[in-house]
Amino acid sequence: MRLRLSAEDAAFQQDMRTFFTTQVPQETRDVIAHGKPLTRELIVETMQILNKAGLAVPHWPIEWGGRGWTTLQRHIWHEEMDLAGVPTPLAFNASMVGPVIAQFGSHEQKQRFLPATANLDIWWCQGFSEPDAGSDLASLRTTAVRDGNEWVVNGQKTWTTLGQWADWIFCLVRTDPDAPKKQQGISFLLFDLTSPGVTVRPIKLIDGGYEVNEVFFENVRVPADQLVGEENRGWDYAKFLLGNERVGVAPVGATKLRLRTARERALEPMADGSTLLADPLLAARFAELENELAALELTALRVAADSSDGRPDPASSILKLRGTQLQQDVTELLVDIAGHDSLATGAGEDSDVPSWAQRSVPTYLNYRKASIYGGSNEIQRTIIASSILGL
Amino acid sequence: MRLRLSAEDAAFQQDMRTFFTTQVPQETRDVIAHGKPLTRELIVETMQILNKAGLAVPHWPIEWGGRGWTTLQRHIWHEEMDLAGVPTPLAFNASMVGPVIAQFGSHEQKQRFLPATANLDIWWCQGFSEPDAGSDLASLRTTAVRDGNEWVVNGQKTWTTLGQWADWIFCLVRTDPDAPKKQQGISFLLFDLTSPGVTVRPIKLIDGGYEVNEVFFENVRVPADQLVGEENRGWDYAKFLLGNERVGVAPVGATKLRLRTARERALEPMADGSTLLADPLLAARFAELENELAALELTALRVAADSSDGRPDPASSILKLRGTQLQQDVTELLVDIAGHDSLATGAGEDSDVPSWAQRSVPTYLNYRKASIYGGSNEIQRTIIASSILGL
Amino acid sequence: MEFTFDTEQIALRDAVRGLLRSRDDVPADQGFDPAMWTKLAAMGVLGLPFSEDVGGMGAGPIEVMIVAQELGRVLAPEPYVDSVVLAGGLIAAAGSDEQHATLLAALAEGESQPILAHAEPRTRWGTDAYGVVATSTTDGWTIDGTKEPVLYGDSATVLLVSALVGEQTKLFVVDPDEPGVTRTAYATHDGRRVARITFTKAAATPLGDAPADSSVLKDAFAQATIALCAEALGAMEVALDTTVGYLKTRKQFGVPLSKFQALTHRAADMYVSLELARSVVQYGAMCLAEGVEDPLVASRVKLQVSRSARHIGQEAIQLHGGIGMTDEYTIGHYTNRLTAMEHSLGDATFHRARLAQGLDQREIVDLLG
Amino acid sequence: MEFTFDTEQIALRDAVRGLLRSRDDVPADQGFDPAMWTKLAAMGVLGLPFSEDVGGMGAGPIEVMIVAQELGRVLAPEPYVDSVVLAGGLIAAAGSDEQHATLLAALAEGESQPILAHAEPRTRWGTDAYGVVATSTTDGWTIDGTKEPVLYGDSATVLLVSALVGEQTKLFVVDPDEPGVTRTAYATHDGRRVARITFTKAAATPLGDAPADSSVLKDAFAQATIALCAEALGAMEVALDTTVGYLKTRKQFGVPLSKFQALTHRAADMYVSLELARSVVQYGAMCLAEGVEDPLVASRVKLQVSRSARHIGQEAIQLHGGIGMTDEYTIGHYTNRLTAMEHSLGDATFHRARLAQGLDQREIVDLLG
Repeated sequence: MRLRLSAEDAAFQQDMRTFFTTQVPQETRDVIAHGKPLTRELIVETMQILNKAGLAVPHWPIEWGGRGWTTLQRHIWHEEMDLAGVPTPLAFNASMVGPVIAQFGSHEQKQRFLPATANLDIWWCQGFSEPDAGSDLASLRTTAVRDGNEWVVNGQKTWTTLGQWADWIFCLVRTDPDAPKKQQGISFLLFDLTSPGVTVRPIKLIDGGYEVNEVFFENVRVPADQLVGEENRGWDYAKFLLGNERVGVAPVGATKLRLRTARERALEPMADGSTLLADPLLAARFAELENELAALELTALRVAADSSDGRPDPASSILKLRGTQLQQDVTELLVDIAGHDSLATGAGEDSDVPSWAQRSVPTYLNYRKASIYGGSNEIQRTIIASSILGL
Repeated sequence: MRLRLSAEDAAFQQDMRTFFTTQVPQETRDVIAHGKPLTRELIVETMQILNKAGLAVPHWPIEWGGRGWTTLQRHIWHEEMDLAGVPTPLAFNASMVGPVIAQFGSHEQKQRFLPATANLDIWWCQGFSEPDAGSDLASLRTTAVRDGNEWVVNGQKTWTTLGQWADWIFCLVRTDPDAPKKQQGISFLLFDLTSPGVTVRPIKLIDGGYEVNEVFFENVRVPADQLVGEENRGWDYAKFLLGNERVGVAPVGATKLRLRTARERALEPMADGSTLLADPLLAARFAELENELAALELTALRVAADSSDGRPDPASSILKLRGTQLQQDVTELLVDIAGHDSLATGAGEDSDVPSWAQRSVPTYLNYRKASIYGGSNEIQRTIIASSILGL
Repeated sequence: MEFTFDTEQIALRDAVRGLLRSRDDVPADQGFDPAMWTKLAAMGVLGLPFSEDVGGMGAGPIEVMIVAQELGRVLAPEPYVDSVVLAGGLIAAAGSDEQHATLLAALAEGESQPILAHAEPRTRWGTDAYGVVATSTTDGWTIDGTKEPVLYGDSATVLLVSALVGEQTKLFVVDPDEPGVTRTAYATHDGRRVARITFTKAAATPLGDAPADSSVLKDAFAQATIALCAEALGAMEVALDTTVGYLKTRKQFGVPLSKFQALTHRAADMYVSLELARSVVQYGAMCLAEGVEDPLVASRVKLQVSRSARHIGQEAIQLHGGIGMTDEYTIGHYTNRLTAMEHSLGDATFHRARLAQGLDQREIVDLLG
Repeated sequence: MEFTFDTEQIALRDAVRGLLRSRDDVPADQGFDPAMWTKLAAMGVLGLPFSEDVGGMGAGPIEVMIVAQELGRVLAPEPYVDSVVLAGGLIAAAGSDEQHATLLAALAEGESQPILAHAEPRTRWGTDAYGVVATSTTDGWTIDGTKEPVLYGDSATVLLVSALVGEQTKLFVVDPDEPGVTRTAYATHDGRRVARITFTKAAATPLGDAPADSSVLKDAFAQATIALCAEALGAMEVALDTTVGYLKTRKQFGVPLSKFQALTHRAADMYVSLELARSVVQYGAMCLAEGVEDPLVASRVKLQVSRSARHIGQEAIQLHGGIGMTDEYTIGHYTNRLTAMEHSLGDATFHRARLAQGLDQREIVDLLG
């Protein structure tokens, strides 16, 4: 047992910190630090900076840009990005479709897609959920029927995050409707969103923003060489993809950054000269949250430090469950610190209401998604109960 | 809508308060106020004082000692008893077997049992739960087989509260093992615990005390005229009994008494002269609990004031669920106020550790039962979800 | 003691509920529907709490609660609590006879919309003004400073402004169309309108014959808080109903969500929260109606309602899953609005602090006396 | 950074676990098993943290954590944390060379059982003495006053006593068998023994060459707190295992309880609590081992462990239902013991207050530096 980083890892951490705080523009990092919405351009620009430095897809196979780091190093890389306010590499590219293509794709697919995916020359989105297949993903109904050298896709996906900014989609489609189990007969298909027959409809969310989309397919023709791996094995690839990530599952760095911000806000003088942090009750709430976050960070470090293989780990469910709870707790704290200033949502720059207070409720509302998307907290509890506790 | 008590009810409240605080000995009421264990003698003595004044079984039919009060009056009666620290009439007698006999018993049974039950000349206990029939009561396996003019009872009951002090038991027994549903074929039988073949074995609890018992029956012969109502209709009577109570379901008065005590404790000077209540965090916890208790009390009043019929009301489930939560919260608060003094469990009178602090953990542990017995909180949630929300 | 509505109260509830069914689109730059405001006036709802001699209905806090609850059920954006209960209540309590006659009558008729401009940035919910100052000149009073966020401040036809006179906070009446008053309006997160109002030597008249003391704010806040809590209660009722309906109809893994005990038990807990909130709201209204003199009543009500609102608002979205996050579906709007109500007129922390203060001097509350 | 045990540490864990399997009944008037104490000494466990020149093993906080965790798993009532970690730690930190040689060697061999007598009624968990006073006389020091509750105070063979010298709290060594020391022993709620110890002109010698300052208590409390938390971790592990096992086997309504999602989801939450506790305990032990200079580490550990302990202890009984309330079944004893540990060496409120203090002066903690 050893808490300290090895000399090598400590140097690695320092390198990361230096890179992220000097090579990614301050203006970009301020957007995250101040909780403002990211633009497509900023995400692309940042991922390209990272990719150029070999920091966009370190967990990929070395020949496609991977670095052969330990899980702990990847953890450090991720946390330092978060703490520095760096927009992290687009998950759809770096953590989802990239690893699937690298693992299961043909050599041609790898050459065609991986470099462009790492450099965000192609922006991918995920076509998994459907209106009647959310938590119960295997019930999906979008079909692909073979017609000569093409697949013809019909159906509808939903909750497609940032689909409005995407170039391509990786999509689960049913290719064998007669398979005995609903998990069988599903394939993993890649296609261009500008293909005829694709319609992307952004869904407005309760915070007033747009993040997710409905995507409709009407006789979309997809070349057969864009099917990844074997026909009807798509469920296995999806499971690989969903269980692939053990780093960054709990957004510790991002939540810590937000808690730091909250502390600074609570130290800003009020109109009567007092500070909110001087209230013992608020200070206690901070101390409690800080400690819960520390316990989570240590747990994430345990998971990261003690595993070198890439297999899915049910411990990820703890990180996801607890990580989103604390993420939400901190957004809630910021609303409470804002008080009635939180009503001044649209006040803008001319107002004496600080801009973080203006954004506090939309951010709070937006993060209600955290415990729903990517496997709801109910699903995580079910995984813990069954996979870990054997219940 | 009217908050104030009517002049009649206000006078009624005053009468109750006067009676309980003057006619029940101070020493008896101090036992409850100081959280000490009640004895059998105190319970009997108090119930006889109450019965003599017509205050033991006011909800019974008037000819058997009832008073024809409104539900609100019964609520007031119950709360004033609790607040005065009066041991309430034994539930097994007053709220359980008494109403069942009064409603479903033969005239002979009424004459034989009701006066003795109201006066606690017979101490009843409840024979419902079995080792494999707790929440799932209808699975009970204790049998009664007819033999001439007697029933022969075999089987085992458990969780029989205060069975070690009881004279008689009212018991659910299976009289028709071939009934198509497990709820059918059950009868409601009364018998003397001194009957040959009855063994009562007290169960030690985690607080070191004895409250519940296992009761074993081996060929216990019960005269046929001690079966209440119709054969094989026992489940209906049990449901009547369990759903009969809407007053005192949430122990508001008792919890308030305990919270008052906690406040006094938190105001007693510590060794360094400070008081714990001066800590804003503890004061906030008090204020929160006080308010939660007020909201519960108002809810109990709503249920009491707005119903005059005696039918079971799913609102009782809210009172039970929330009432036990707050009851437990206050016992927890007392342990936390006691701090390390809570370790001094057996210190006794010579110690400078106050006696309430000595008893704080056993009381806390004992009240973990509150959310389990009498329909666990999980059962209450299921009732609310199904009966009220239709889920 | 009675917790039921009488026939007239039920009729009022049904009438308001019926009226609110026929709503036009809300103009985005207004934040509420002026046509609905007029209809509410016509029904007598806007004059409900005011005495008949100033054009009101002479009804009481129970009726106000009933109306607010109905407004809350449909997330009505009309400024009932802000204009009728709070601003109207202040005028009724502290205004001069002339102000009663002019301002309240016009309010009851839907022709005037008074609004209190009190909040300032970086303050909590007390009764003090900080950066807004009133000066007595030979021509009368003038006011300087900025109020923000002022809910419905842009549509207000009359502003009641709290301002410092020396170290005291006093109340003034300002015509927002007069020179020296600049209003910048924008949207709140729940789609209503709110304004930053800057006063530069703006002409003001005292509320009352001499400017009323900030102490009148305390009672008015108490009344408005209880009405706001009634509005929140209505919203929570519908949020729970909607969630329960969703659990019954939405299928996952081939069965309705209502088969998942982990979800139904949480719905049961929401119901408990709702009923506790209902109890304290009715208690608060009855206390007002009967002149109960406990100044902490509004804090008791708001603390419980805030707890219930956060619990129900958060769980309602979670039990809906993804659909609960969408603007298209109603449930998120309920959570959004409940969040706004939580942070209006004092949040849970603010009111808990009031209740905690002095606990060493007073006994645990005894509601039945 | 590494969170795994090395081979020797695993061997230590297995050896202790094996040893603890063979337990005799605990004499009720003793509160722990002296035979087990001797066996622990023979295994070298009692001298684990002390240097080899005083008869110890020269091992570190990681090994202490491992032992404490195993003791916790079986609710071992032996005073390992109280005597070895806390009292032994104080002697090691502040004792004179002679005290090291005599007291620590005897402790390691199981022949002496030093115990700190510090708590007084109606105090919190600070480092001050209140009613116990040390007086310097021509014949040396004497002590007057009462300590209570002193865990294992009746079986202690050596008492370390905190006492006021003027306004300073200092530490002394007292032989409990000397005149002027009266011990009244009784049971704690979790079945251990605790004493009220009254000193009347009791002869005392300084801990160290001059009586050590109460500041040494701070470090010793930190070490003992982390060891106690390891003990709690072991107890929580078994409490959850037992609960999970019960859910798998116990049937209600014809199916195992594990079919009720409302229960299994709560077990999942207990697991999260357990793993958070494990993380901070290991962190705390590693901090001690590496001399990390953050004085708040023990508070971080105890706050999380207290939260987890209360959560797991309460839920464990609730998920068991009635059987969880019985003395016959083990689970209630785990909850009972966890409750005792929560209120030893500072509860959640005490440690949270330490963490909250000075938050305006320091940044949010960065564990990786």
